[in-house]
Amino acid sequence: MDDITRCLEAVIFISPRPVATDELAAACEASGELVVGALGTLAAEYSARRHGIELTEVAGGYTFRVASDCEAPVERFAGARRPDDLSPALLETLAVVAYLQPTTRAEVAQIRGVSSEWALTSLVERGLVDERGRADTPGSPILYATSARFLQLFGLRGLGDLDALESFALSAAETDELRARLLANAERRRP
Amino acid sequence: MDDITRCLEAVIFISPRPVATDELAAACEASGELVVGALGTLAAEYSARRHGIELTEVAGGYTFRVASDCEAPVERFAGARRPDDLSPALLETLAVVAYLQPTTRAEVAQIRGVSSEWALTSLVERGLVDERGRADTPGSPILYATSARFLQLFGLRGLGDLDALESFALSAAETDELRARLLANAERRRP
Amino acid sequence: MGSLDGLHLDLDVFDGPFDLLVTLILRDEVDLWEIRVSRIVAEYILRLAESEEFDLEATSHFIVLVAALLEMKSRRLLDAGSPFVDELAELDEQAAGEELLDSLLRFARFKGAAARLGCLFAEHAGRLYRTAPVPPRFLRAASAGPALPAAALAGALAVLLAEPPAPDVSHITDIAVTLVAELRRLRDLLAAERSFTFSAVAPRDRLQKAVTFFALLELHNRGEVSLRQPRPFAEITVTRTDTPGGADGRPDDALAAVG
Repeated sequence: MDDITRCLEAVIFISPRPVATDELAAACEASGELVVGALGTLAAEYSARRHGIELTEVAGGYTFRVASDCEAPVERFAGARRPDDLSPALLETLAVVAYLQPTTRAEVAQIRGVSSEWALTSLVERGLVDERGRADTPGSPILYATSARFLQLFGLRGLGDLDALESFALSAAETDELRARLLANAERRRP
Repeated sequence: MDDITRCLEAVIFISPRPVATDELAAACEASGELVVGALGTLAAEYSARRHGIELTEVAGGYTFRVASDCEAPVERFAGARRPDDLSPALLETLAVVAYLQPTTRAEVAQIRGVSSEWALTSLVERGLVDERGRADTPGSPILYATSARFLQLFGLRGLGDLDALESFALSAAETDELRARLLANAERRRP
Repeated sequence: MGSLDGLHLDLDVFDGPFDLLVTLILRDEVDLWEIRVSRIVAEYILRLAESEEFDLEATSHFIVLVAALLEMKSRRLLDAGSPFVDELAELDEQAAGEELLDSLLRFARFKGAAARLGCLFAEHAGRLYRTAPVPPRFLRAASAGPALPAAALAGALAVLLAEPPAPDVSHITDIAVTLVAELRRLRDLLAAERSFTFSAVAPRDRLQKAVTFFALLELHNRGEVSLRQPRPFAEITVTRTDTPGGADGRPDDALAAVG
């Protein structure tokens, strides 16, 4: 491998979190273009030579991870470290924060229809959501946004990798069915 | 590379400390002889392909280290890292570890009332907390303690310099009493 | 115990288990007007006092059912001939319905996004990344003396050492007692004064207000008072009706047993 590629490799190896292209360029004293080219070379080297680790782009930067078919021996050695599963309530809250960020506790509660205080606290504790200052509105509520760890655990390069929210909208038929069900309920409740 | 070599690579890559041959053999479910042969293959691959990291044997086992001619960019990168800004959650976790060390992940979670997995991982990543073997209790959980870097960050000569909490100094008996009080409070705080 | 299954009621118009009563009311086979909700509550409280265990689930179920009965009763308090009933019904169906539909549709998108995130998590969260700290020898440039005061650690631990305040449960006991007391209080007021407004006699506290309203409904149901509200959210006027068994202050046997 050439000098710039080896330097990138060393920096990415030593960093405990993904390294952004501009950080790599500064560390290796090279241009961004050169770095992007060398990253391609590095990824190709690892995959062509069938290494047990692979270069991946996640959470705004580049990092190495264990190849999926080599996970079993690593888990035997280090113990399984998979983070706890997320309950539906946590996933819902996380989805609202991810798409509306930065957002407030009140906004999350309004969309979910229930107080989401516990869910938000729990997401902050798990390092998936961060507090990002306060909103410039009455009461100065705390603003919440997703973290780099969120991107990494969900395999996203950045927020741009999230599917468009509109793609999850109910179809016309489903909307009609929901409307019909609501009307039927209202009918039944009429005194 | 063949399967056993890739598995060795993955295990050595993920471990923060050198890995002994017998640990590698256990993780890869292979004989010691096979492991020794594969280690030779792995070292040859890294040196022949001029990688920025190299396989090295140090006291206690095998580990990857940065190639000497790639140290300059790594130092530039590490030096540019932002200073240790600790969120309230991280500071709280660090305080529990500092005063009760050695302690387990379960104990920290119990005292704080929230899963502290990410906080502990993040502190280990920042070099403020180290793993210190395993507890002699069921499940042999990992023990955590503060590092030399922790002392440096807070300007302490040793753990004896930690501020006494109310009447607590850090004698073993008093640490036990502190632990009991923290656990009792956590119990009361639970809804 | 405290279970609903065994709550047997012996009311003027109904003799049997509570669950059956609710079913009959929902089928319009028993007229809700004829049911004294306070009596049902009193029976249940008696039963709770007798049993040794407290079954939270059964009690929650009971409260939900009683709340539903109360809601139905309060709806019927609205004069059927009032033009506002139509207005309310229209509001329910059109505006409120559409509003509800809108928020459900908006929420459905986030629910879909959450399901997708769940899939991504299942696929990616288990991947193994290296998280070993940067070796100290590379941090020479970064370590420039203490950055944080040690007192910050003691401060962080002090929060966990502070004894949490005992939970306030006063409101739970208040309700059980106040319903009985409130009926007595209202009867005393009615004996002294033939007519008064709801706001004149209701306490300030929201919970207490609800209990007062509940007690008034019960008095209305027993025929002791007539209630008049010219339009929704307007002042309610309470007037004593001079029927036998109404204004004579006869204590309700069931409630007297509790109180």
